[in-house]
Amino acid sequence: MAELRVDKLRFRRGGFSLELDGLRIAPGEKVAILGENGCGKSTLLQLLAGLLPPDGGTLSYAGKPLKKIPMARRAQLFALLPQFSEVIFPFSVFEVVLFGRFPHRQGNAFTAADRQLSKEMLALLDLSDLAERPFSQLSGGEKRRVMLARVLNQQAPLLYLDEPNAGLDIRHALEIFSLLRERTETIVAPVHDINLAHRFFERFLLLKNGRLLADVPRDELTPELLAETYDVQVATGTAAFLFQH
Amino acid sequence: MAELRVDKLRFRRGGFSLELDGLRIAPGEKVAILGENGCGKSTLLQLLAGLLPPDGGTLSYAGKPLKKIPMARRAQLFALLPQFSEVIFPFSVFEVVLFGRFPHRQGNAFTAADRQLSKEMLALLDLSDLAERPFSQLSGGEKRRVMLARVLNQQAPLLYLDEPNAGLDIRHALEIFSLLRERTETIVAPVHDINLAHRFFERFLLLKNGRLLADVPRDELTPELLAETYDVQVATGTAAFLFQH
Amino acid sequence: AKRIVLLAPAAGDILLKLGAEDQVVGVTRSLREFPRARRVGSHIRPNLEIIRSLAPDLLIISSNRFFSEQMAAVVGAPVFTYHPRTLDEILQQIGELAALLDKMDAGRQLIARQQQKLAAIKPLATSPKVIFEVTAMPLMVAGSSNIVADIVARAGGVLLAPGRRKLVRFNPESVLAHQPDIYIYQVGPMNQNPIPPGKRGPLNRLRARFLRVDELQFSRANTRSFDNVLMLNRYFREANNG
Amino acid sequence: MKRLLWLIFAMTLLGSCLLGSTVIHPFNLTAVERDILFGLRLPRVLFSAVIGAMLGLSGSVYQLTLKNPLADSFTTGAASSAALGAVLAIALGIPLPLVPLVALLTGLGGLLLVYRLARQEGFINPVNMILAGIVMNIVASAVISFAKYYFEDSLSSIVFWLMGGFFVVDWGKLLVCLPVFAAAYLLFARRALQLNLLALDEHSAQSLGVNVHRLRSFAFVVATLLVAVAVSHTGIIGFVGLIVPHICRSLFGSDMRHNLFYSSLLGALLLMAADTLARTIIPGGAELPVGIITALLGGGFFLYLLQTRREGFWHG
Amino acid sequence: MKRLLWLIFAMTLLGSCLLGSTVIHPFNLTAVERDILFGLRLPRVLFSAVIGAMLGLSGSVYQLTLKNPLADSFTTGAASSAALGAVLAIALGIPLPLVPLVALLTGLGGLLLVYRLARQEGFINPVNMILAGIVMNIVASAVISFAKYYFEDSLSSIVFWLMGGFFVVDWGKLLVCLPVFAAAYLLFARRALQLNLLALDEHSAQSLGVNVHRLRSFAFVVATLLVAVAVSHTGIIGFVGLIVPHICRSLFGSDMRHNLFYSSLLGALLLMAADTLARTIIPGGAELPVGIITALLGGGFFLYLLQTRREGFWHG
Ligand SMILES: Nc1ncnc2c1ncn2[C@@H]1O[C@H](COP(=O)(O)OP(=O)(O)OP(=O)(O)O)[C@@H](O)[C@H]1O
Ligand SMILES: Nc1ncnc2c1ncn2[C@@H]1O[C@H](COP(=O)(O)OP(=O)(O)OP(=O)(O)O)[C@@H](O)[C@H]1O
Ligand SMILES: [Mg+2]
Ligand SMILES: [Mg+2]
Repeated sequence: MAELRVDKLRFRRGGFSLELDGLRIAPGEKVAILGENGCGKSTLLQLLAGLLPPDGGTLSYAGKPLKKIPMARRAQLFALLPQFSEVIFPFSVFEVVLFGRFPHRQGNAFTAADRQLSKEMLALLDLSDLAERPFSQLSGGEKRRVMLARVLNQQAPLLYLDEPNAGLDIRHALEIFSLLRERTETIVAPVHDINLAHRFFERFLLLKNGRLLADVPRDELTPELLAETYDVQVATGTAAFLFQH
Repeated sequence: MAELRVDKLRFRRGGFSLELDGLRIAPGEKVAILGENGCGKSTLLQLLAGLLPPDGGTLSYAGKPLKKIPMARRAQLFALLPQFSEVIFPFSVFEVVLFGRFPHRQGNAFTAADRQLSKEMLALLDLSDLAERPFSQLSGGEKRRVMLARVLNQQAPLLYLDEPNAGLDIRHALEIFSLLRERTETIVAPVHDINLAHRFFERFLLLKNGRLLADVPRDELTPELLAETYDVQVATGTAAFLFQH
Repeated sequence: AKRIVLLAPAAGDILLKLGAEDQVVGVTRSLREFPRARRVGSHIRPNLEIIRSLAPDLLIISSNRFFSEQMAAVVGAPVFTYHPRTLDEILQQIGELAALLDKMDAGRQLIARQQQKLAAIKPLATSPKVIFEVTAMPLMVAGSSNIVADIVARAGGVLLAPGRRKLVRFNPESVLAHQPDIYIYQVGPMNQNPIPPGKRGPLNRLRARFLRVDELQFSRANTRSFDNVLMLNRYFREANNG
Repeated sequence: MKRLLWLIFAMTLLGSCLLGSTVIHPFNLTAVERDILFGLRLPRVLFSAVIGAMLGLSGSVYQLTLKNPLADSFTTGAASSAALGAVLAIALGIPLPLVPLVALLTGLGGLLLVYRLARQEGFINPVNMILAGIVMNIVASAVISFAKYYFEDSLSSIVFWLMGGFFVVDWGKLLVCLPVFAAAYLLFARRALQLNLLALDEHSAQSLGVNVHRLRSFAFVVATLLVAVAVSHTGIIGFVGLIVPHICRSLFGSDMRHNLFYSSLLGALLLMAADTLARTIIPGGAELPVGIITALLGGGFFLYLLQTRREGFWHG
Repeated sequence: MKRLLWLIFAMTLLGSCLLGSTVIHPFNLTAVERDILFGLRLPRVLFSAVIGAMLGLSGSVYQLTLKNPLADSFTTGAASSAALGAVLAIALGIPLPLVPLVALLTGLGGLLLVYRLARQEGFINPVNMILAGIVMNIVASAVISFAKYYFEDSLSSIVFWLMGGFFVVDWGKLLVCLPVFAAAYLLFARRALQLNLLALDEHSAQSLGVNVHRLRSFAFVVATLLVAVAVSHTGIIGFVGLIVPHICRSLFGSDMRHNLFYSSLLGALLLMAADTLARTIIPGGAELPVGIITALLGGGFFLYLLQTRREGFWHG
């Protein structure tokens, strides 16, 4: 079973330390990571994706230690949307999205199928009009969507999305979240918009100062827990706009 | 009166064009700009701040055309938080925040008062612990808060904040928004979190494809308007978490 | 040898004097004394294709050893290196060249004429200390392996040569400290329009005689070197007499 | 476009073979002419093309792996460390055929040093590569200066060797360089897709299955090898590796699959044409150092592109 | 720290004055010794310090305005265009005292050209500056190569001049360079706070009241002037402008108020010490080219820092 297991994970950098004693994420689960700035969400994601070497503990996917999975294989298992990304050459939007097909390349060129998939992915993320535009000439949210398209194009069963709705307008955020909810992939995503996360995710990891405060399903995400995580007062049921895709 | 006036503003870049026939923003107003990705929010902000030269129309502040205000003076009138910022040298957090005092420098050094103010600003934005950390070693939200501290440190009466809550956790977003609401500065800020904007801003510019769709006070921000702006369905009054500072 | 390609400009004078003008089929661009020979580029960067099309049976090269050997290997002709460091070596190489060119008689006569010139040298009462400036900026002076060192020595002087090199980058303050009696400076392509040293800031404190010579006469080691010995000898004597 | 370029390439090749200080009648070869054509000119023309391709290819890879538009074989210290060996070999009078070998050895030594300096806790990142390259370049250049100074008898040999050029070429050298280029080209071309991903930030690239550190090290080592081989045979021919990749990026897009190919082809074309001009432009058989023509041709074209289509060069 | 550095500086200055090919007895000066000390040695020592300061200062400014750790007077084409004039002047036999003037003129010409190329719709951005600098550097270097080739009789003068050094120094030259440096230093120091802001993205800097384009142009022009003046008097002394600012950033932080000061001071210290070594290391009055010592001293220290405190160098 393609389960993600974390045991006694330890990591420190400067004055920050992250400890995670045990975590299992089953295939298809939609897990949001909640926690304040600097609590270690991005760091955890990088550790899970094998981009940072942990100082201790083990990570395994489908029973296999992460260390033993070669990098090329990992890209077929996990995809990562980093919090910040950059592209130094003037690549076009289509080229960037096509990069997502890299783990599935046959030989040294992308196939017509890859191109077709990329086009579909562009359409899915409402980017078809921008396909030929240089990546550097996009608005912030557009760039972000291009990167999301690249990540989804990777067709990995496990997606690490670092703040997938950052910089997205509400329509695109909703579209993408409902899209994600309906897909079979496992999703692990730090999210700052708690109401949105609450609607679309089913399990919540609450992180504070590098420690796991709680690991709860949707109906146990109580105002008290949130209050403790963020040190704010939380109430429910108050009037607000509700956006529907 | 330190009013911001925009008349017949025209700007085009590539296939995108922005037109704004008339806009007045009175001192102390808190204006949120809503609109989907790529509708021109950041572009408008850069035009208002005098960072992009418009192709037509006039901008004036306190009756004076923007073009006639020298750049050094502008910095005392407007401050801008760009959507993305970078720092190439390994400056410390404190140094970056201190940069905000630049428009008010006396001679060629920051005064003790500047340092004192910067320290207070760090405290205000919950950054005191990070003061000596190199800027490059912060988390995404921490970086953003540092940049906000720099902007507030500028003590300009008119603040252009491009997505001020981007990447911030809910506590810091609330803290900062209530802080902003209580201050006397005029604020013009593109925001993607509509509920948050609705709570803290009093006037809304709805932008679509580079055109002003509507310019409404808080109580006229109807679900219909939002639906038109974002092409989504909007309802009100549904249960959600409400966070209180 | 009947078809010579001459890449060592200094040897041109000797070939002319040996009467071998017609045997020279290729010369570098800086040699104007062989109007009938083909130009084969510069002596540091000769043109291989032309040299090969001339089908030479002898290459005369200077000290630019690296490329010359490589070239000889491609052209397939024997190589003679003309690179004398003293007057004796000049005479010796004249003899060798004469043998190669089958001009033994002319060679012997040429050598004898040079030795005659040396016989005219008159001894000096005291040996003047001499500095020989090659270029003014940067200041470089002749070192002890320069042909100038032997010329000065034969003329009765002592070359203040700070190193066993041909050219030495030298320190103006060391010139002052060495207190030379005679300061020779050459003028020519390497040292164009130098300010006369007597008028230069750092050297105007020097109590020396300044002699200006022509670079083309001095820098090439050939029969002219012997004339230079005589000329310097005369000059040293005048200097000694006040 | 590609076909047009190949056509231009073939025509330049033909022209280069027929033009020169001695006239060649292609349909009526004398023995000497045949000798010159096949013994001297053809290998030289081909050699200049191969070296040009090597320099263009290495530059293309350097700019990508160092993520810096100023990166080339100089800034990485590769050229200077290879040149160092050649200079010392010339100065010490080591037999000719061994000079490229010595150059290759010091080039590899320099490579090792830069590589060790650039690694930090097992990782290799662009800024560290740049800083390490600066160190290598400084040290090697200092020693070269010293050699120029100390071995004054060899000064003109050294200076002219450093100026670079195709002086004496035989089929043997070609037989060394062509396979090296071909191997490197194939190695890169097979990884062209991965190389593209180095233009992304490190995390994105890595999560796409590229072992960024290994690929960067690999690309760096192979590019440096290319430069070491090229420099060891021809001296320092500057700017080809710097401008050709920029020109190609501007004309044919950023995709490394194209950039690798066009950088090689344009590098070959540029150097071949420049060398032909260098040996024919002055009547009387004198040769200009090829670097001068390269700089004028390449620099001029670069200038033209900079005036007309600035956007395609580099993101920023 | 600052006081310690000044102390070291003063001691180096003193040592440099007393050391040399002739011994000087400070308390018992003979006429010749006084002559040497005040007429030759003191101006030379001070001159080397001023030139070092100029190079360090210009490098510090270039790295900031071009936002590139590889930026220095070479990559901006400033050094080569100034050297070009000097080389031509030497080759054509223009009287020596006029050489710096010609060099300054071509330096300014190069500056103008780069500046025009780098401007795009009235704006000047780092990538364009880099690309324009590359063009200038290529063209100037090509012409220098041509001069080396064409005026082969002047080759050794040209090569040795290019190698750099303090050839003939008198108080007059010092009187030219010192004010130029002082003026540039003051101009930069007065703008140090603004310069810091160039490390931010353009919009942030601009909204803080810095006219980014004007400041960048200004910094670029003044730094290039500094280089042109320095190169025109001393030839090309490489790497000082490249490594000194990195070393200072690593030791004293990124703040340009400190970086400007320490880059000048350390540049002066490095070049003064290097020149003293260059003229004393070989007994008998012969001199080593100063660039060799500079590279070894500076490169060694840079290497050491790179091994021990890598973080402070550059963000990334
Ligand atoms: N450098 C550029 N060149 C050409 N077009 C650009 C450039 N930058 C942005 N655009 C285009 O201008 C339009 C407006 O961009 P802008 O950044 O103002 O959008 P925005 O409303 O801020 O979007 P977001 O919510 O994504 O930040 C978009 O269509 C974008 O693609
Ligand atoms: N390169 C670095 N060196 C040292 N410390 C770092 C570095 N990057 C991040 N940190 C610290 O590690 C901690 C965790 O950072 P991380 O980026 O994981 O936070 P996060 O939960 O993703 O925050 P955010 O919501 O702001 O994105 C923070 O305290 C941060 O300051
Ligand atoms: Mg994060
Ligand atoms: Mg925006």
